[in-house]
Amino acid sequence: MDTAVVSLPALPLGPTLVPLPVPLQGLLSEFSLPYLFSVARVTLEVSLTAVAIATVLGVLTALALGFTEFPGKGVVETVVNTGMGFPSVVVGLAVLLLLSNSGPLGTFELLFTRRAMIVSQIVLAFPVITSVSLSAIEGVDQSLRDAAFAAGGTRRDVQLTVVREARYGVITAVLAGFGRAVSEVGSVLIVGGNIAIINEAGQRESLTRTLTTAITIEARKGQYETGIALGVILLALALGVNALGGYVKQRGER
Amino acid sequence: MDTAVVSLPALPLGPTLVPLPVPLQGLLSEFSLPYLFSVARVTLEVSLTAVAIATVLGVLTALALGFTEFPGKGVVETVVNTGMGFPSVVVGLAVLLLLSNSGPLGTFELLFTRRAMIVSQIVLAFPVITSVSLSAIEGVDQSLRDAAFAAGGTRRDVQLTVVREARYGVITAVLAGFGRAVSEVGSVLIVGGNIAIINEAGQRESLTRTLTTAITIEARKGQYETGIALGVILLALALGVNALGGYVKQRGER
Amino acid sequence: TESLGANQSGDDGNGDGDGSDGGSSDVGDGSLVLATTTSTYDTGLLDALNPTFQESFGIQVETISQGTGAAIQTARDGDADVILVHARGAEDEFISDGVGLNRRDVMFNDFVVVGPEDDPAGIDGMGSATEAFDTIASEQATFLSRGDDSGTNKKELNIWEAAGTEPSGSWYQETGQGMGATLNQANQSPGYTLADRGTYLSQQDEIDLVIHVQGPLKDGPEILMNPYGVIPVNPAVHDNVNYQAAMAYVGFLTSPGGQTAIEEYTANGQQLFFPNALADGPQFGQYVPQDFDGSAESMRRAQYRHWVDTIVPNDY
Amino acid sequence: MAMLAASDLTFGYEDAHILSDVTLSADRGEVLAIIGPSGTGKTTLLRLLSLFERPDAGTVALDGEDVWALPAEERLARRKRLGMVFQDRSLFSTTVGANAAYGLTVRRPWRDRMSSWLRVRLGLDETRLRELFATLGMAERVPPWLSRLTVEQTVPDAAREALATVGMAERVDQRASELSAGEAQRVAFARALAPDPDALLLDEPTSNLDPRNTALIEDAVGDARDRDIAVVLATHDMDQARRVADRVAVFLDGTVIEQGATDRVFEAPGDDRARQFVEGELVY
Amino acid sequence: MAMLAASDLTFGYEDAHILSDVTLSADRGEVLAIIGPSGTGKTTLLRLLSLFERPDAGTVALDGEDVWALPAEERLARRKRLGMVFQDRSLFSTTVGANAAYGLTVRRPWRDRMSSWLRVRLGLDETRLRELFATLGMAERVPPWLSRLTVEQTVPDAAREALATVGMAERVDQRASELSAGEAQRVAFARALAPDPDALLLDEPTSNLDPRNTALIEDAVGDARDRDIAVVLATHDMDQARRVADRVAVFLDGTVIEQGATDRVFEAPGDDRARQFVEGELVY
Ligand SMILES: Nc1ncnc2c1ncn2[C@@H]1O[C@H](COP(=O)(O)OP(=O)(O)OP(=O)(O)O)[C@@H](O)[C@H]1O
Ligand SMILES: Nc1ncnc2c1ncn2[C@@H]1O[C@H](COP(=O)(O)OP(=O)(O)OP(=O)(O)O)[C@@H](O)[C@H]1O
Ligand SMILES: [Mg+2]
Ligand SMILES: [Mg+2]
Repeated sequence: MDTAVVSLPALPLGPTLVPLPVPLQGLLSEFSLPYLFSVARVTLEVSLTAVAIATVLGVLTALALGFTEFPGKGVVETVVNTGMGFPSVVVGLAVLLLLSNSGPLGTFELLFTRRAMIVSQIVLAFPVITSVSLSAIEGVDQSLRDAAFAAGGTRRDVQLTVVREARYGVITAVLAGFGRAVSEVGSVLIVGGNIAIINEAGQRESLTRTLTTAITIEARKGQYETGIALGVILLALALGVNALGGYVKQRGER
Repeated sequence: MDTAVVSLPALPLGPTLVPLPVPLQGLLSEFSLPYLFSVARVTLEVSLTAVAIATVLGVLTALALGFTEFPGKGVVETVVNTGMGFPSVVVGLAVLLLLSNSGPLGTFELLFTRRAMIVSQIVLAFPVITSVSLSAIEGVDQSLRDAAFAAGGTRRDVQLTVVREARYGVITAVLAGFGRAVSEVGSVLIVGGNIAIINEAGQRESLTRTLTTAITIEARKGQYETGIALGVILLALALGVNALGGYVKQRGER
Repeated sequence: TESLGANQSGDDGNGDGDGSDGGSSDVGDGSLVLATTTSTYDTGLLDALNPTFQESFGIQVETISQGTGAAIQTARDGDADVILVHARGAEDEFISDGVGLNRRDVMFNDFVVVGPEDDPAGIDGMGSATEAFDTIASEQATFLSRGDDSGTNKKELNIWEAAGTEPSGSWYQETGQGMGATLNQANQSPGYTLADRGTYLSQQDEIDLVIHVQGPLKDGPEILMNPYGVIPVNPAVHDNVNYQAAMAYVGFLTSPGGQTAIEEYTANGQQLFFPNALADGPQFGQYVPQDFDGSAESMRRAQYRHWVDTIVPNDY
Repeated sequence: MAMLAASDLTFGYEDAHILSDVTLSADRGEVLAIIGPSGTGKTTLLRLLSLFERPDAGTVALDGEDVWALPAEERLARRKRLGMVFQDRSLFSTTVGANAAYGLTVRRPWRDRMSSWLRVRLGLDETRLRELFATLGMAERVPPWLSRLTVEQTVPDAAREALATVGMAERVDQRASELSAGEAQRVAFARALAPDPDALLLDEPTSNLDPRNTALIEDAVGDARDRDIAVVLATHDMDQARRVADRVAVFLDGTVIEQGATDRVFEAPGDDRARQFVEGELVY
Repeated sequence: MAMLAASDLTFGYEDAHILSDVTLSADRGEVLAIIGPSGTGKTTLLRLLSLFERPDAGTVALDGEDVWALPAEERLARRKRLGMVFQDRSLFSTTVGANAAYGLTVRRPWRDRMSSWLRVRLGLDETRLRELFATLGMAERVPPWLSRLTVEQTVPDAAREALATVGMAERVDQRASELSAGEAQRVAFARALAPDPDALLLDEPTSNLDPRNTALIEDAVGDARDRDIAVVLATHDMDQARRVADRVAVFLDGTVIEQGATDRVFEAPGDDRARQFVEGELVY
């Protein structure tokens, strides 16, 4: 009996399971709740806005591609697919060069603002939403398009109907785009600058800091557990958004 | 006439168009061709291997989900969709904690190797491939599943047929997963260590440096143009892979 | 009193002696994992040094450039064999925890306060860093802080503390990024920031920022000094580390050859780092805590006095 | 002048030539049956008549106007006067009611449709909104279009009537994917009938129906004719052609081999292959 | 003992009760026709007989064995002896030939299938591979299974024969999506016929066919009966039932209201509603 008691702490699972609460404690001591909220708010504001815009652009582009046949179509599709592999750092750099003071759009003073972050996330989410929507739209039976057309639908009606029929895939596309946007760090770091200020109340507050960029700081500091704890918060937010998507999907089934 | 000649250089396009060759020159002076090749090779080796494994796992998971109905299915789907928003830095940190010498799998000495990078990219690509494949698989008409079943197909035959019918979407899923893997930098930086060595021939050679991590070094140094030039190379590689995917897709149409 | 030395860490699992596990006995074998800060790597210094080391020892150096915090954490986890960093406080902790040993000074440079050329806060030429910071705060001129707990960030916070100011307001922005990125950001904003001279010099071409307050290298205040140290990981704590190779690397960096190479390394035509491993006089100690204050006495006496002060109980 | 007229139609897909020199027409209040063996081009002809495909040569005319010579919007306006039922029923994955209402919906102006969509989605109607405005203390600022909201129903009367014609009135709220083949076919028919088109193009509309339901559809076709609608009916059922058609066109290999009043074609076909076909002997 | 037998079958979907107490059977060499109005449950019954759905109550027996009491693999083995043709033709998006061969393919062992797939994809065959081995200087190390490679064809003979039966032999290489409705229906029939099943379940297999092609299918059904296959044929065509069925079961509202030899059911139905139905008068 004694041996059993002694051998328990030697379980290999022990050390991996125990540390979990510790980083969360560390997180709350280091990150005041208002600060954490401001970071989460910036994260959601930037990603949701970017995804909303990218969805409109992406679904329209997918419809345009899905409803026309032209010689170079395969090439265009390949280019859009390739866009899914756009490294976010490069997008960040390109947007930076555009928006920087010496760049063509420097006069708008957009660098290191949330708008700039939204722009670069649109660039990142757009190809994902377009590609995945397009594959969903192409998957809708021709006979259903014909039925919509035959019922007197205009081109727009037919497209609307096709999107309705492909809604499961289109929602997946939007969620994939959201995943791409909310999880990326390279471009928001570069064009947003990861700025937090100490506000008048002496509280730290995020200006352009998102959860992902906050995580990189922790990673730089070697505070791996805190980084992972922030990641868990990010995933919780993402879970919320996805649950909403799942709900829409399910309601759409009716 | 004179004024016309004078006004030409003032064209607003001038300054944006001219700088392009300069970074490429800089690139070739700083990056010897063998070094560039070794970086590209590591990039492709890691991402393609990760995507291949994630494809097998993802499509099998999608099939498992697409072919069963159970009470918590919606929840599982939401979790998988949320996985698309897994921040790569967090994946990197988690894999790091696992593979580190002081972690549970430390004895395998996998940290700062390409295998570790492959592991973390599998984690990143898997949810994307699963979600998008699943939506493609769910889009296949029930009547086609029935037809396969009626023709005497086993469960596996029916699944194979469904994947064949959903091939357009499944290939898009694989390409989206590849895009996610090849473009990410957070996790490969952390678990790969971004290592380049000087080999026997005195040449710099990548051990765990990918194009994206090489880009971050340039971005960090403020060498934006060089970074973008590397990004263009990455996109060229991605274009190649996507063109292959497009070709498979097209052949599959037959 | 604080306890000294590596032997205080109660690692009972490693009774079988240090560094003598089969694989690493031959220095010429395998590779060396060096975790370092971005400032040594991104300036190109290591690319200039390491090939010589590889040639003479046949050991491949695998360099991982991270933040100082992450570099030390990597070593703590036993994932690196040796570190080259600049954060004395964290280094001392690393050593007193028993994870690192045999620290050697390698080189130094200094920090500088940089800002836009038109100098909106009017700090140019100030001889005191604290005064400059004070002025920036009262003018509410944009200041970019690394905000990442790095050596530079810690130095900056020290200065604020010394200046008696607690910076707050939207002019004080934390970037949470590396030196290079922060410099770029300061350049774009535009704003002031504290930078290590090496990174600033290597990036001077890309940015329009100028030095407003010099560091001790150019008669600036001493508070802006920036020393680098190299520390191998204790093989008694992590028996997998390549201690032999790590020590060889320490030896290489602190040898006349290594020191000369550091001295001769330039970027944009300027020397970035000043070697300080070799002293003109005899140098007996290898590790001196940063709060050691014995510059006026002979090294051996000073060290002895320090030991007496810190080890022998007051009521002895 | 014929409501629907094809003259010298020629059409083919990339690598397959399907129709050659087809000339036929259907007038208002007339049922034209198209008969012919499987794969001969009946469906293709109906697709051309309902403006899905542009003929390679020849014209499709509605009320004497060559439709493909018209600008696109004009053509769309003409197309809205046609109703088509496909051989593969193709219902949308929504309710039976929404399917039947589809043709009516797409004929309404966008503003209407959106307001109605919102109303249904958000559960808003005039009473509710008036209450809302009142609660906000803005009772007198209710916009004038609000009164139009209540006029609408989720499934308009015309759609319900069309469903009743085919015996599916009770099923408005069922999901279309749950229907049996024959039920789906009847809903598809109702969908085409609901907007009260000027011409009905029916592609084997009773292929999955038992005699009694077939009779329902045939009666509806008769009613349509009586309402002065032009009907083109592709069918493989000779008896059906005899029962409902005023005129018959016999197709073979993508061309009309015999055309005329129903009795004449069945009793005294001029073409020998046409005779063989209607007598069920034709071997091909 | 009957090849296919249902006894006291009861079945419903979540919110809809469809079948109640259905008892019927089809013997080898016998054609059983199922007739009844649209939506009465004919397709549902066939789905139960071909083991798509598990009955809520009652049994489905093949050769006297209650299939749902068997372990899953056994059931699979039994299922491979059935052939089914759906009302909605559902061809796979590949060639006509591959569609017709599908049932044969899935009945082959995996190793065979993969080697054949590889052979077709890579254009490999025995000769080519032997040459390859020879070039590599390993002529004597050719694996024994290589000789099996050439035995196979992209479309096996049985599939070609089945296609020929329905007059589609010439179309093996056409894409299935390009077929007309009737052509697709015939290919679906060929797909079920090709593996030479012990029982054929046909759900209105001639609904889109003209008289001549209908005759082709009916002949094939007759041939199947002569080869001792049990045939269950759901049809809405009374004449077809009279022509091909040995016995007839009349369905109404999910239950059998009349069952017996064809002549008896049509000439002297015992049930009044059955009489009304076969005479086309039934109003529901
Ligand atoms: N998944 C389902 N959920 C609910 N009801 C269903 C479902 N599938 C079919 N039904 C209903 O079951 C009834 C019987 O359908 P079934 O397809 O068996 O009819 P059928 O006799 O084959 O008709 P038809 O001659 O039109 O093909 C129909 O009323 C149909 O609406
Ligand atoms: N997209 C296409 N490409 C090539 N050939 C096609 C295409 N669509 C149809 N066809 C061919 O055109 C011919 C005519 O088809 P259609 O559907 O008009 O026949 P149908 O008379 O309606 O036959 P059924 O009575 O079987 O419905 C068929 O042989 C078919 O294979
Ligand atoms: Mg047809
Ligand atoms: Mg049916």
